[in-house]
Amino acid sequence: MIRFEPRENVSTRRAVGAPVFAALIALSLAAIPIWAAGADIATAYILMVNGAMGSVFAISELLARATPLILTGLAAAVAFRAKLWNIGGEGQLYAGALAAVAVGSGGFALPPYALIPAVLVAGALAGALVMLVPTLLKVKLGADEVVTTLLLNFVILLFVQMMLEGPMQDPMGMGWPQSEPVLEEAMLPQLIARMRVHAGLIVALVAAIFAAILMRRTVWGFEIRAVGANPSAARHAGIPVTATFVRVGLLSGAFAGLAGVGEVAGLKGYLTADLSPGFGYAGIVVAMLAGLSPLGVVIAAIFVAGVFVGADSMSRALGVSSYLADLVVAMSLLCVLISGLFVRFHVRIGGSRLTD
Amino acid sequence: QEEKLKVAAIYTVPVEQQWVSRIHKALNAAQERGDITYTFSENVANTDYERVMREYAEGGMDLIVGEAFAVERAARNVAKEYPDTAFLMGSSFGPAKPNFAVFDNWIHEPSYLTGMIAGKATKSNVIGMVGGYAIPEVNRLMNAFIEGAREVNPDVKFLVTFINSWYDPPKAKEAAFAMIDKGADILYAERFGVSDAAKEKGILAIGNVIDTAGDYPGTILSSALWHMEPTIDKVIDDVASGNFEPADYGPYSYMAHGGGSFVVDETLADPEAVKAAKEKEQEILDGLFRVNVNDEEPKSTL
Amino acid sequence: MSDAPAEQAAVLKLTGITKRFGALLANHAINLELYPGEIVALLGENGAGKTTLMNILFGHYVADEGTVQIATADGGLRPLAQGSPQAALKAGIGMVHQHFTLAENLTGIDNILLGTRSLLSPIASKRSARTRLDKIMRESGLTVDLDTRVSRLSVGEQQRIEILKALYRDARVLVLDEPTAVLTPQESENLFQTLRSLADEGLSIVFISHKMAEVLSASDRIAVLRHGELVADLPSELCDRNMLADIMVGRHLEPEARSEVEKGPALLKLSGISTGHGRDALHNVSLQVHGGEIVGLAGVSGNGQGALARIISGLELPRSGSMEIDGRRLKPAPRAVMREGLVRIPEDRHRDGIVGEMTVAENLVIEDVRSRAFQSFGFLDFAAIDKRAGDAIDAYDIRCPGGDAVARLLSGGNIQKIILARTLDKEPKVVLAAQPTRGLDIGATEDVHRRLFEARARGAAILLISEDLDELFQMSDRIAVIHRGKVTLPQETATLNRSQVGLMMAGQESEDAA
Amino acid sequence: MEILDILVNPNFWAAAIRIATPLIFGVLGALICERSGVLNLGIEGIFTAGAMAGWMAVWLGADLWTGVAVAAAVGGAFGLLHAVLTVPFGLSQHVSGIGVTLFATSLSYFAYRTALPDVSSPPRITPFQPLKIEGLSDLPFIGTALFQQTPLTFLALFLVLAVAFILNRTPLGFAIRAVGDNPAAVEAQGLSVFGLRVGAVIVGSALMAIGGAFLTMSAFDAFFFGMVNGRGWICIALVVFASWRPGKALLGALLFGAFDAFQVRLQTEVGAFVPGQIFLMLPYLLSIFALVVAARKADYPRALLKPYFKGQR
Ligand SMILES: Nc1ncnc2c1ncn2[C@@H]1O[C@H](COP(=O)(O)OP(=O)(O)OP(=O)(O)O)[C@@H](O)[C@H]1O
Ligand SMILES: Nc1ncnc2c1ncn2[C@@H]1O[C@H](COP(=O)(O)OP(=O)(O)OP(=O)(O)O)[C@@H](O)[C@H]1O
Ligand SMILES: [Mg+2]
Ligand SMILES: [Mg+2]
Repeated sequence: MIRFEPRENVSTRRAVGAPVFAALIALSLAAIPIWAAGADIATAYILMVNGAMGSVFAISELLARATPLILTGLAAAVAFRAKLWNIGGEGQLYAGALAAVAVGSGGFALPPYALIPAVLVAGALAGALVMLVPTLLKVKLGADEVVTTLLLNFVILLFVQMMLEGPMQDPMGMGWPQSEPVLEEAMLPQLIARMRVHAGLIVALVAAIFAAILMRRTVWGFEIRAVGANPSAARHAGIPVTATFVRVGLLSGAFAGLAGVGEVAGLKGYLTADLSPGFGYAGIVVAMLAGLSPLGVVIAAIFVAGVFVGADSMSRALGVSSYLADLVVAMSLLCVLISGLFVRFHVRIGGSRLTD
Repeated sequence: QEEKLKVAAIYTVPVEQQWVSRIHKALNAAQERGDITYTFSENVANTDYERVMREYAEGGMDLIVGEAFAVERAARNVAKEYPDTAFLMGSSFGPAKPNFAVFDNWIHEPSYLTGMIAGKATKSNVIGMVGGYAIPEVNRLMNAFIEGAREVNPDVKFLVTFINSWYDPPKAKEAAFAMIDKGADILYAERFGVSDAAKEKGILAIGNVIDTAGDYPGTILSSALWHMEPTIDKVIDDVASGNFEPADYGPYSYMAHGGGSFVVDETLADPEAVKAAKEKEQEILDGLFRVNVNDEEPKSTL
Repeated sequence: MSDAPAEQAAVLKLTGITKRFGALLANHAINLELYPGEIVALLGENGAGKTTLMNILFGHYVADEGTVQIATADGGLRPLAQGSPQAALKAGIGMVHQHFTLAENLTGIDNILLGTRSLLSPIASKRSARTRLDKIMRESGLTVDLDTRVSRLSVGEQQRIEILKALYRDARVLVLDEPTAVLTPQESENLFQTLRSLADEGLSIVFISHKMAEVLSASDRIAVLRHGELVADLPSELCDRNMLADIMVGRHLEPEARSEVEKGPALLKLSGISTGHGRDALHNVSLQVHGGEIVGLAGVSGNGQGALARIISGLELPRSGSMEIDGRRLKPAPRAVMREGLVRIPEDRHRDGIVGEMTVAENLVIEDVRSRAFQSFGFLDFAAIDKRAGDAIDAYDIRCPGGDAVARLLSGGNIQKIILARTLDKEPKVVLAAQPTRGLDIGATEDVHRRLFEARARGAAILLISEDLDELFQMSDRIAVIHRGKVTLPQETATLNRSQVGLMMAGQESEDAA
Repeated sequence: MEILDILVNPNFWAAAIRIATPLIFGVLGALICERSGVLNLGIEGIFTAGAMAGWMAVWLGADLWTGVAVAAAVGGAFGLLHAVLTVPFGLSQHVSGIGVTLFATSLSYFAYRTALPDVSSPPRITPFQPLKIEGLSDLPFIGTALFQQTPLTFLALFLVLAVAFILNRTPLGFAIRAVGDNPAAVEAQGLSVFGLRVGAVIVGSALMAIGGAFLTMSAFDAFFFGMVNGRGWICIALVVFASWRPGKALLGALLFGAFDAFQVRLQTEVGAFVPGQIFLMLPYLLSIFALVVAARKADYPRALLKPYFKGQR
């Protein structure tokens, strides 16, 4: 019989070591599909490392992909801290992207220097407002936000499609369901010439630091943690529970909205309905990998992005099905999540301890 | 003898998707002939498209084939940065210097001919058309089909639905069923799934881009086929001989170049109609008849 | 060890039970025997290891050392497989947990039948089971509507379902963990009568309690645990209150005596408050509490105390009526009433009192994080928070590894001390103390009482909501009774006696008393 | 007027039932999981895996019902993974579920492409055919709407009754409901929380996978990438819409199917005078509305999302 006993004190060595170990195990498990696809395993790993960080280009790609993951990861991390289960990062991301395009494609007459801030604010605001709905439904009417946020993803995606085939369709787009392009002046600048990593990364890192300080050092963070751990006691202690949920919801939505801004105004230049390959959902896993710590989110996002970009590049170089990349990412996530258990619990088999 | 040409293709959908399958097939054929080495990435998300392009370009590919439709700007930017690589991209826009050539599935001519067959074949005078998105590539084929059908049968009416997806066969099938309910007895199968509905309900369908007659015996009345081989072979030839120009390779999809063809199941079609269509086909090949290019979104007329 | 009749064979025998949680020795080499037809009370401070021992017996925990043996049909003993509630149930051990283990979305009978039939049986006819249960209910006097969903049953009824669960499975040994913590005096009395009649039928019963009076009156034998060790195992008639307290705590305790305090102005004033409906309603409640006095509010739980506490705490707006603190009407919000000098000791300290996942220090400042003392410009002042924690831990003798220990790991008594520290240290004008000693051992209880008297001496107005008549009579200057949402006029404690109050709690005389 | 025409057309209802069928499987599966206290967001991936595995088995030569069994087994395996992660390990159910979805989806795609690297058009199988029942199929309205469906649809409808019966009438059903409400109650009665939850998640996941198999073996005859297209997530919503009751779940799935069928037909009828997306949004918005209304009184499984550790409170 297997039993788990919670650990009271977790050493840093264990807290850091276990996920690293798990990541290694996951990567070695990737050998199975590589082998199944008939590729040479050693070459595959070399190519994978190269693809993730073997060149400036690779690193730029890694960071470009990590950027939205950091932001959606933060969106999940701050919300989950308050036990506000925001599964709607994907929809909020699209809302942010839609707003960014609306503002950034010249819809409003703004001076050039105001365009980038306006695009960022619009995207953050749109994401925040989208998250406000389920938050209010939860605090005012008791509707479970897991379901409402999940459902809103589809509503928003359909809305985006509707806009892209209707009022926001690019008149020059030959009927393709895509938006007008974001003006050059509204685009987030590239960080390295001719590379894709863009100023959205700075936004993401600033957001992570902001979230870290907010959570650990401020009254609002204190209140968020209290509400998350025990809303009833928090209410009794005079903490404004509803306001705290609303604050967290807005913040979480804003982070996800910024992720959308980065994707349209940093990378693509215009909006299509397939802007995000599930960054919103991946953000949830990133947040959990990070143990809901904002700075951990940065590391987890870089890890996930690295695995994907590396495996993707490797699959291309070897001519293996490119679905391998998603598979390796999924396996890594599961392994790292499981490793979290060995951090939090003693595992006993029968009467004896498996780990100490 | 110098090394084989290195060709990579980047597809935003799986290679089974009919449009892309034509490119895939032509490139595979070229590889089997020994002209090129061919690698590809399928189902590449738009977010990743640029990276994949760069990776192939960095990897020393001589020619990169793909679809720029949803990533027009990024694709053109990347191409500019790798002037030594030739790019041949599906696009609704024109070519660009120094190395960005374009192509498209210009099979409006055979579509017109299939319209002539369908117009004669319908008894209810209702034809259902299920498309992916109302984009020029789709619209012009549908419009050509409609014109062809009207030429032989002025009374024919059309039902048009776009499923707003490139790849959702069950949904296309449902849309087709809905049209059958409304009295359509011929279905224009722009997407996968439509012919399945036709087969299930025992009516006829018009094929598009690929020949699916073998999969739906007795169902596919006529098809407008697309062949990428003339385009691909031409561009490979141009690149290999150093004559590559950023040109519009679209015309290589015309019937005159063998890029488009018209097939009809004569056991199903009215001999009169077949005869008329074959005559029209000859006129097209002889340059005596030009099928209109109309990119407007077609609408239901019932 | 015990002087139970030696010729009678034990039905259950625990030998050398030791259980560690990490470094903590929760049970240490405990030997205990149980004989047919006897009622044993298990006594001990919070955290002494009582629940742990019973959980081992029932298979929730596995002991690190020691054995559990159960009588066989031929009178011998056989070892009981540990870590398996199923084995315990099969051997005839039934347990009523302190926190009930009922599925609230099922009816009583479905809860009782849970696990008694094969999960693969295609259909669940209840006819024979019902006949048997009717018989059990008749014989034991534990009547309850079996076809009502458990969520609609009162706490007392739910407990009866719990006991019926054990009896239906032909339990030979019945364990009850703090069964009276949630019961009214009347309900407790009924429970013990039932238990006695069951024991007379041959059932062996172990119950855990902190209430000295019932331990002494209801048990045949008393076992006392201290820091995980069995320190006494005596027939009840040889015990008395003081002696048990000494054994339990290991030192002598003197009950707090009430001093004379001059009565001040009315600091808490409720006029004509009505709200809610059903069990949790209030009807035209008016009440005044003066500075320097404790008004006890007696009543069976569920007669509107919850609504009253919520309204006073500012968590809920009454339908009509008003509340004043020191002559000022307030916006109904926890923060607003706190600012006016009202503090609360909530009834359910785990749910409403502390945030278990946060540290002791954080819990100590949670009501005041927004005050200048602990923050500036929205940023927390960690130095001030740590200092506050250190001071409070010393002043209130909060037993914990330190201010950064997670609050959830503290015992009930120490959790209550955190709440006392953060509320009473503010020198409040009004204290609302709801069931402040429920589930606490006598040591911790004395502590709470002493702190409340200190607040009273400083001139605070204290409203003490309690079901414990002993506590009410010991603490209160005046006592009011709440029944079905109506509150009687408080009367001087000296003019009242227990049976009078008990009857009023049950609803009698409440009309003419009002 | 056209609207009425659509609604009285039996073919419309046939379409609604056909579209609803995979959802019925999925929503029943999700309902069983949630009744035992485990949210299974792996559903989207399990749908995909079921669609792939069932189809692949038939394509490799198995008969159709074996294909369904293979799909169920594969779904059960992913269910086991989710159950192990969330029940004894107590991992966050959202995260594990999303992890399982990522894993099952990518594994299915990778396996499909690795097994069939060179296809240029999707390989097809002979799918389930409509079950024509002598007499019944010729009935006026009902005959068209109901009795031209494939056997899997009837299996789905039968399962609604079976699940409702099991949950409400049998000891097993009581145990599952109890473990979703208060696992301690189940443990105290000598039943295994672990066994019940793991079992429920496996069975529920198997049903989800059959829903996926319906797509490739009945609604269509080939496997496609992106084929599931959010149908799994819809089921999660429908469970809430149904307040965790099988009968209402059927209703919800049919409603959803009807909206979808309606949307397609309306577009054909009168052209896209309203963007089709509006109709596609409606079921989601309706579910949210139902949730808001239901939230007040629904007796949803109280232990949902809460891991249970033996001996820990
Ligand atoms: N699951 C557990 N993990 C770690 N420690 C535990 C666990 N259960 C109990 N303990 C520890 O064991 C000790 C004994 O706890 P137990 O619950 O048996 O006390 P108790 O006598 O029942 O107290 P109370 O009167 O408060 O109910 C406590 O100090 C507690 O910290
Ligand atoms: N799972 C656990 N892990 C650690 N300590 C535990 C656990 N369960 C109980 N304890 C500890 O066991 C002791 C007694 O637990 P218990 O909950 O019975 O306390 P209590 O004082 O009786 O509170 P209550 O009045 O709520 O019953 C406390 O120290 C508590 O913190
Ligand atoms: Mg206890
Ligand atoms: Mg206790």
